[in-house]
Formats: sequence, C-alpha cells, structure tokens
Amino acid sequence: MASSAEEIKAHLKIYYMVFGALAVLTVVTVAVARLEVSIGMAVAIAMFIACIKGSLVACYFMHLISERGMIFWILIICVLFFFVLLLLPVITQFEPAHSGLVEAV
Amino acid sequence: MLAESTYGAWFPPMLSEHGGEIDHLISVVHWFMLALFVGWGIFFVYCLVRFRQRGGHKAVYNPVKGKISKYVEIAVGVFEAFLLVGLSMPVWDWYKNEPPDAGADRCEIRVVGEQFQWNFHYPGPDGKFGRTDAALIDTATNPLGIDWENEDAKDDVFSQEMHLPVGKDIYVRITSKDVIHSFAIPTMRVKQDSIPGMEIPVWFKVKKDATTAKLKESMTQTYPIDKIKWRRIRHHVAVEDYQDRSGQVVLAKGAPLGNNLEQGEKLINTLRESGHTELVLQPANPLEVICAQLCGNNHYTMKAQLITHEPADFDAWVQEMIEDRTAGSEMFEDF
Amino acid sequence: MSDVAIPHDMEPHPLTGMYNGKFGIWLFLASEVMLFGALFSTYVLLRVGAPEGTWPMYGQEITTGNQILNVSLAFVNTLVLITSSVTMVLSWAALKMNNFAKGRMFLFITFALAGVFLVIKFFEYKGKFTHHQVVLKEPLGVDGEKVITSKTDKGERKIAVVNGHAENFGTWEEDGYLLIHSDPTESHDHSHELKIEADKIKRATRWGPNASTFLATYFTLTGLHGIHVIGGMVVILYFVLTGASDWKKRPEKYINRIECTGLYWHFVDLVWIFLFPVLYLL
Amino acid sequence: MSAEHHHEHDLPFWRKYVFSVDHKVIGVQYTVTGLLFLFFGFCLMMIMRWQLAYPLEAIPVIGTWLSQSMVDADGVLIGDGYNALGAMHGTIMVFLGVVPLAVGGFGNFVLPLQVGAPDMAFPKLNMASYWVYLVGGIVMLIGFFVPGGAANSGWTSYTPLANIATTGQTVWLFGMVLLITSSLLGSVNFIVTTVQLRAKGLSFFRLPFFVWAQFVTSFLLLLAFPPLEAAGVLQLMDRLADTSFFMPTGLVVSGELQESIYSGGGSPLLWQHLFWFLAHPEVYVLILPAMGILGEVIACNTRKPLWGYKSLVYSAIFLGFMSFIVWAHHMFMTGMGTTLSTFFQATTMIISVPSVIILTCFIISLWNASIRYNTPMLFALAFLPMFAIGGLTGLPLGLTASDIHLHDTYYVIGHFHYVVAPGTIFALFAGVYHWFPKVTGRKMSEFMGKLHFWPSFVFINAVFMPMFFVGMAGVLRRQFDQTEQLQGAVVHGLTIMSSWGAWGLGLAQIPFIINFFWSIRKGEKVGDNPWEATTLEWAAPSPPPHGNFETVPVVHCGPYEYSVPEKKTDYCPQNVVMEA
Repeated sequence: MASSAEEIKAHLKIYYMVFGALAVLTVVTVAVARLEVSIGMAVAIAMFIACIKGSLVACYFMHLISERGMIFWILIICVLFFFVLLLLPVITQFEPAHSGLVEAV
Repeated sequence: MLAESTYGAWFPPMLSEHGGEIDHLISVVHWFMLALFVGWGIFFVYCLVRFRQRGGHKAVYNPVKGKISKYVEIAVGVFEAFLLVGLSMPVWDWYKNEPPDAGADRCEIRVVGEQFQWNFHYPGPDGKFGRTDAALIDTATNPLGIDWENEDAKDDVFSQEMHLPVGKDIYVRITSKDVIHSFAIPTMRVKQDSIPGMEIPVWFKVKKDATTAKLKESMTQTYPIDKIKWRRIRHHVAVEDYQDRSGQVVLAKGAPLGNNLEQGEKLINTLRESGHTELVLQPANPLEVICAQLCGNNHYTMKAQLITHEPADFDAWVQEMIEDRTAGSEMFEDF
Repeated sequence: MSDVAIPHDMEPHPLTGMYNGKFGIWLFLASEVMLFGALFSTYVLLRVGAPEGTWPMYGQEITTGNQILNVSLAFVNTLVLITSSVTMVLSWAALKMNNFAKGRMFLFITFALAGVFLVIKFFEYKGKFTHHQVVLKEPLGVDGEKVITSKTDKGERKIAVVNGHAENFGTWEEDGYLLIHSDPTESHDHSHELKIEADKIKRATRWGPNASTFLATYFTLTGLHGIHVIGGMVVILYFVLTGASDWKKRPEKYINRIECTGLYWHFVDLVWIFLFPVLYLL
Repeated sequence: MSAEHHHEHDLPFWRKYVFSVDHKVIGVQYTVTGLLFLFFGFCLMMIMRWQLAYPLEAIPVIGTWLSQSMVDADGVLIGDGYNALGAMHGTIMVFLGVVPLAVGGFGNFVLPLQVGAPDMAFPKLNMASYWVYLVGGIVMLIGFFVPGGAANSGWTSYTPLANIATTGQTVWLFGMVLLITSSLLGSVNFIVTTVQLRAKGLSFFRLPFFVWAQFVTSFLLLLAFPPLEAAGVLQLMDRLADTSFFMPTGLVVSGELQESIYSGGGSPLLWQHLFWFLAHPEVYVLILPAMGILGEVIACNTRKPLWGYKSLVYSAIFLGFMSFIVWAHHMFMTGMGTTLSTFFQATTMIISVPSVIILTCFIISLWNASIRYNTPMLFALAFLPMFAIGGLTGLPLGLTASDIHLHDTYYVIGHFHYVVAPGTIFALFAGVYHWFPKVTGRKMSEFMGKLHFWPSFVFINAVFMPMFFVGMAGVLRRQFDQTEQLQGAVVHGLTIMSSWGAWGLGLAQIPFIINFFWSIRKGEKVGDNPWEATTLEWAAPSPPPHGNFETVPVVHCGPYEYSVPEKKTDYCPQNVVMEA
C-alpha cells in the first residue's frame, strides 16, 4: 500500500492511464457489439472486455494488486460460489427431464 | 404378497414393479443406521458410566491413540458410496432415463394439477392427445380446455379419477395450470412435482395382481369395536350389513361410518350398544393420488381416487367414458 | 459513543494488512458480489429458458437488448461513472498528500458525476415508460402492426405487436375497444388513429418492468444499482459536508473513511462495467 | 476500576441498556429477543398440533381469540390459517429464534471475550444489526394483522404460490430483507473481530472451537444470504410490479388466464434455486454454533482436551464450504435429471463425512474423561445421540431413489427437527446454563435445571420419533388434516402422540422460565470462573465491565488445557502461565 506523498504521485500517473484504458475499452466494447458476430462470440468478447475493465478497477482503483493474500482468498471463494450459482441452475435447463417446456396447458 | 398389503406405521402397500428396489434401499439404509447408532450408543453409554466424575478418578490429558474411529469413518464413507452407486443410482437412472417404448402397449396419461384437484387426460384408442387451448378452459366442465371438436380429441377421455391398467407400462406427463403441485402415489412409490410451464414425464408399472377389487378384498379387516376411532377408519366401508337390536340396518354394506366425527362416533356407539363387538371393514377405495407440495388453502383435500383395472376392464372403462361424453353432448344438442 | 479503544481501528493488522474498516468493507463487497451475482444468474437462467420470440420483448426480431434500450445514453453513463471513479481515487490521493481542499473538491466532483449519472438514468427510464406495446392474439392486418413468426416444437406461431412511443398512447373505450391515438406507423401523421377490439388483445403494457422478463431484469438490476449509487452519494455528501471538522480532529481517520467509501464507490462502478454490456449490448 | 469504566456508569439508562454499543448488552438483547421468538414460534406450533391431533375441532380456550384470517366463527382453524401458522413457525424458529440466539446472542456475548477483545470491531454496526433484526421481527409479526393473515406459502415461499398469495407474503418479504441485512452486518463484524482483534498469542489454532464455529458460520451468512436477498427483491417485484421472474408463460389461476397481467417467461424453479442456495448453508448456520457451544461445554465438563481439535476445525471449515454446493438435494423431485442429481447426491454424501467426524470427536472426547454431570453437560450429552438420529435420517433423504418415497413426508420433518430441536436448541440450552454465570455473576439452579432437562428430553423424543413412522407410512407434511388421506387416517394415533409430546414439552419449559428469572436475582453468587474453565471469557470479571478485561490478556496455550499432568490445578487458563 502506498503511503508517502512521492509514492502517491507515482500512482497518479497510473490512475490517469487506467482511466484512459477504461474509456478506450468502453468504446471498443460498443464498437464490437455493432459487428455481425455469432451470439456466443459476442458474449465471449463482451465478457472478456468487461473482465479486463473490472480487473483494472479492482487492481488499481481499489488497490487490490497491493493487498495481501487473505482478502484474495475470500474473493476467490466468493467468485467460485458465484459461478456455482450461475452454472448449476442453468445446467438443469438442459437436462433431459427438463426439456419438456410447455407453452400453455 | 397382497395379503400383506395393508396400511400401517411403516411402508404403505407396495404395488408397483420398481417400488421394491426403493423399499429395499430404504431398508438397507435403516439397518445401516441402526447398526451405527447402536454400536455408537453402546460406546457412548459405556463412557458415561465408566468415566463419570467421582472421588479418586481423574481425567487423562493425553488423547487416546486409536485408529478405530478413522476406520469407522472410512467404512461409513465407503458404505455411503455403495448406497449411492449400487442402490440409488440404478433406480434413479431407470426413473429418469429409461421410459417405456412408445406404442400401443404404453398407457399414456396427461396429468394436470390445479388448485385443488387433479385432472387426467387420456388420449383414447388413437393414442393421440387432442388439442387443448387455454381459452376454452371452463373450471366446471372443461378444466383442461380440451378442444372437443379437434379430430384427435374425439376419442379423448377427461376424468378426475385416475384409472390405470395393471401390468402395463404407464407413462404419465405431469404439468400444472397454476402453482407447483406434486403428483404422489405412495403405494406406487411415485412422486414428481408438477410445475407450471414444464411437462415432466414419469413412468411405472402397476403389479399384475394389484387391481382395486383384489386390494379391497385383501385389505378387509376385522376391527374390535372398542378400539375403533372414527378418524382412523373414516375412509373404510362395511363389507356386510349391521343391524341394531330392532333389526333395522344402521350400517349398510358398502356404506362409510358417517361423514364426520359426530356422525361417526354416534354410529359406532349405536353399533356397540346393539351388541356388536367387532366390525369387518375395508377401504372404500384403497388407492389415492395425492398432492405432496403445499399448494394453498385446500391443499390437503387435493387428492384423486386411483382405480386399477385388468387391461380389458380398463379398455372398457375408456370406451364407456367416450360413449358417456358423446351421449351427453348429443343430449345437450337435442336440448 | 464507544469509548473502548478497539485494536486495529487505525493501524493495519499484520495478517490482513488492513485496518478493521477496510477489511470490513471488503467483506461487505464480497457479499455484494453474491447479491449481484444472484441477479446475474437470474438474467442468464431466464434468458436461456426464454420461449422463442419473447426475448427481449414480444415481436422483436433480434434477440439482444440493444434494440429496445438506449445504448448511447448508457454509453455516456458508463463514461460518467468511470470518471467519477477516477475522481474518487484522486480525492483519496490528494488527501494522502495532505491537500484537503483538493481532496474535498474531487470528492464533490464525484458526487456531482453520480448526480449526472442518475439524471441520465432518469431520462432513460422515462423513455421506457412512455413506450407502449400492444400484443395481439393473432395478426389483424392493421397499420403499424409488426408480425413475427416463430417456430416451436408444436409448429409455427405468429405474434403480432403494435408499438408506439408517446405520453398519451391510447385509451380503453367503453364499448370494448382500445383506441390508439398515437401513431403506431411512425409516419408522423397525427390524424392516424387505430381501434382494436379488446378481446383480440393479449396484453397492452408500457415498457415497464412487467412488460417482459428482460425489462424486469433490466429494471431490477439497474434499479438496485441506482439505489447503490444513491447510497454512495449520501455517504459522499456526508463526508464533503463534515470533512473540514473531521480533517482537523483526526485526518488519518478521515482518509481511511474516504478510502472505504472509495472502495464501495469503485465497486458500484465495477458492477456497472458488467451491467452495461450484459443488458445493453448482448 | 479504570476511568472509562466509571464513564460507563455515567451513561443514561437508554444508552447503557437500550441503544448500547457494548457487545455484551447487545448479546443479551439478542438472547432475550431470540428466546421470546422461540417461545412464540413454539406456541404457534402447539396450535398446529391441536389441529393435527383433533382435526376440525374447535381450539380449546384460545380458539375464539384468534383472528378471522385463521379460525372460523367456532374457533376451528381454517386451511390458510394452518398454512400461515406453519410458514410463520418455520420462519420464526429459524430466522428470528435460533439464528439470532446462536449467532447474535452467544456469538455477540462470548466471541469477543473468547478472543480477548475489548468489544466487537464495529460496535455501532453491532447495535444497528440488533435493531434491524428487531424491526425485521416486528415486521414479520405485523403479517398476522394484515388482511388474509400472515404469509401462508410455507417458510420456503415457493413460487408461483407465494406470488399469488395474500398481502402477508409481501410483509414476510420485507421482514426477510431486514433480517438478511441484519445478518450481513453481524457477519462482517464477527469475521473482522475474529481475524483482527485476537489477543496477543492467540493464534488461529489456539482459538476455542466455539470461535471457529462462529467464524465459519459468519462466512456462510455473508455469502449465502445475499442470493436470498436478491430472490426476495425479485419476488417483491413479482408481487408489487407484476414482473414475471417466477411466473411461467400460460398460467391459469382459478380458470383465469394470467397473460394480461403477467408477461410470463419466468421460471418457478429459479426461486427454489436461489432460496435453497441460502437455505442449505442456513442449516449449517443453525448447527455449527450449536457444535461450537458443545465443544466448550464438553471440554470443560470432561476435564480433558477435546479429542481431535484440529480435525474438528478442518471439518467445520469443510462443512461450511461444502454446504454451498449441496442445495439442490431439496429439489430432486422437481424433474432433475441424472447428471445434476448425481452431482448433488455425491456432494450430499460427502458432506455427511465431516459431520460424522465432528460427532466422533465429541464422543471420543468422553473416553478417559472425568464427566461432571451438571445441567449444561446433560443438555450437551443429550445433543449427541439426538443429533446422530437427525444426521443419520438425512441419509435416505439425500439419496434420490429413497427420496422418491420420503420426500415431503413427515420423515423430513422428523429428520430436520432432530437436527434443530433436540440438536441445536438443546445445545443452546446448554449454552444458556453454561454462560449464565458469566452474564449475571450467578449460577442457575441445578435442581430446576434437571427438572427442565429430563422431561424435555423425554417429551422431545415423543414429539419427533413418531414422525419417522408416520412419514414412512407415506403421510405428507403440510397437511391441514392428514386423515383426509387413507394412509394418514390409519396412522393418526401416532400423530396424536406427537401432539401430546409437544404439549408436554411446552410444560417442561416452565422450570426453565422460572429458573431463568429467579436466578437473575436470587441465584447462587459465584466467582469469575465457576466451572474452572480455560478459555478467555472466564478471565474477565463476571459480569464483565465495559471494555471487558481489566488487563489486556496475553495467551500462552491452547484452548482446552485440562488435566495437564503435573500441574497444580486440573485446568490451565489460556492467559496464565501455569506452574508445575
């Protein structure tokens, strides 16, 4: 963690760079969405860009990059459970017994 | 086999082909649980007595070094794996992945739950379900909105009783109109939530000799009148006439013992005072479809009579239902 | 006030490298990840399971959100929120360098940008609530009707919808008709009116949360995010207003508080970074 | 006495006892409120037991006092009234009774003391947590007075039933959102306190098992509750803004097609996923603190270290982790196919192993002990076999094939009540008796304690044991009148037995209530460490002053150094360097 005024000054430069990167990536993600790509591809690209942007914010604005191990572990567990919650219910949608969706009685 | 088929405080009668495996699994699990609990209980009680605080007795600081607990834990794990792989998964695999072949031999039924009744839709001899349309739904006469004008629907049967042929593959497609219900037949070891917006199939086979008529016969029992509680026999009927001292029939053959607690208790009293010491009773209908998922105010009344027939009788019932309906609609037209 | 001195209230704990407040806010953010995570899963599950022709709306040809949501407004909003994140961190950096005036200025800019975000959001919402849609039971062949054919297992199904964008779209007539005043053909011919029998209408709604599961998800996710923005604004404003006295008394404590607020604020930004492509672009 | 202690005395009453930031006062507030809610939830259950034993007969005495949303003019319960009682019994017991008592009460009072901290890391947040909980509880109770009565769609609030239910469900949802918020505030506080505020020398593996249990529990609350909060928000949207998150296309309610109101396209099972994602970890939120209490009481009263302390800790952590990936075993009957059900069956079998390990460790701890049969120990010992029954009967429910028959029957009720009632609640009683001297400086009466324990032990088994048989016979839960079904009518005698057991259990709590209040004023005065225990809370004065310890404790040894050979006493407190 940065503490002295000099270190903070060095950080300021990083903040502006990150800001520039975020703005550029926002433009890129909108531009890519206009391209005619398959939905799977579009999701992959959009999520990839969003993850980069998210990591930039977390690492530099939230200083996660200079934190110690413990909080990482908690966040990793958290993200793991998030994916569990995301994926398992979706898998049920594709199970054979669930495929019998009906429109109306 | 059927002679043992009565209701009691352990398994209910088991009348489907696959149910035996489920019962077997439950029995094995319970023997396992019992063994574990007793073994463990003996150790527990021994400790409680042997190591109680008393003069001159001191606790020992160093932990006991035994591997027994580790072995027990491993054994428990291994046995659980066996239960899962060896006993549970085969049944479930069949229950989910091996539907009976479609064809004339498969009796297909559409089951639609609604607050608070079960609706059964049979495709009839052509094996095709007629079109349904939510716009045609009429709660009293056509809860499923079957389009009777539709060609496939001409020989369809709608019923609020479930009729099944014994010994044939039954293929039930379960859905719901409103909230989540659960289609449950305890005696068949069948349970499946009925979920609006989804149609989920379930299949089973009723044992060959498990017709309603035979079941009634086998469940006929003699009840000492002093031990009869109305609530426990409220779904039973008398198998013969019972008279009071004046010779008047107070409980006719085939009649239930009153429709509510007051009536029932009065009747039982009358019979006792008339000198009867025991009554021979049988269930009015031994099989039921019930709802296993809370579905609102009258959830508890959501049940349907389940009647099992010999296949020939079942076909006759289907014919009869079709004729009744067409006759009914003609009458309506005449009118 | 608690007069008991709590250890590690100010100085970092050797194990976590954080003082209590910072560790606490991180834990809180972990739970927020699960909160928004659950809503994202809801979005995915509903989208994957949506019957054909109903995502994002009845009668829309493409299956992405960008044709019914305003991408340009959201794009601007994304930039606004990112900027506010930068000013937040700049505020903390200024305070760290012992420049209170500058720190407070950046803090106030953050607050103002959050306000801008909400104002833009308001216009975006308003656009949705003034959009009307009538879903017909079957195509009627009227002007401005859009017919979409979708194929399901049970055969082809035609959906017809009439869309219109106006404050005063239509009224229910007493004789069982829906009279549409606005011009559904979008030809700007204001004399055009349309009368539809009520029982031929499946449903008539605004593009509010009840219009479709997509819009429901959109309003819930952005609404909850909006509440987080408002919560952040309240906290930031509090620290702008009380900053001077806090700074005099215990500058270190004040910096810590700004850092924790910042962590929360960046998280709000981070959520938006994911919301933006998921709702508006895909 | 320090200056700050004097300062504490200067605080006005409402700051000292009502809006207090002292973790001990908050702990006591939680405990008392939790006990009151437990008692209230118990009363709801006793009314239900009447209807179950004597269906459609007027409820004696109180029947006609109940609101018209629950009973008819004669004082006979109606279906929705019964459903409301069932839903509120579950909600109150779990979210307003046991969790606040186990986590909010014991956690708040004991945890900071056991880690040697002067207070929680965030005292004001702690106070907020209690008041949000109390408001949430009151909101829940308001449900009884809105038109249509309290929420009546089960404590699980399955959709679409809950979506179309009466106003009580909306109130329930608002209550839940508040309770979840309270839990989140509490859990952040607990984790930070445990990690950052430990006394010098108190490494993680010197923490008492109770602290570990609370620590793991807090993570469960932190990460599992938000999805339910999300689900609650979604259901509120469905109910208030007519969205269709949980409403599928083509719903027909009472013959009316719903498509003009709801767009459809939602998923009823989504609610179940989100709900059980919380509610399975919630089961461990209920049981882990109980195990923590058990660890303390057993170690202290066997006068020897807990056997396998490290495996206990690792098991608790593993249990917590696994509890996030077993939730769909509540949903086997929703049409789940073989892939997922195999996954969830396997995780369910795996999660039983750490439970078995924890139980085994406690049992083996009795070997070579010197067991002191005081009231807390009796409750703790009774926990063991009864929790074993609860745990074992989970096995056939976790296997899909046997679940076909047992799902949604009384077997399930028997199973989870054996875990929570004779399990957790007995452990909570053990905790109350064990830490009462620390809170008040007085002991509860041993005689009354035993008068409380023995009838409770007998009756609680009379309540729940018959349920296994009733369930095995195929009788379903949530039945207003089980005799409506053939199999239910046949085994009705067992249900009557359960009911009488429940009323007996109610009477058996009278000694406890008397003992509790009598002992506050008249109980035998005891010193700081009446049980001669080792953990840090006993190093503080009884009752501990504001700021807890007179000198900041430094820890020299593990948590359970009892009967160390060649020491003067048979216990070595953690903060004392014991001489031989």
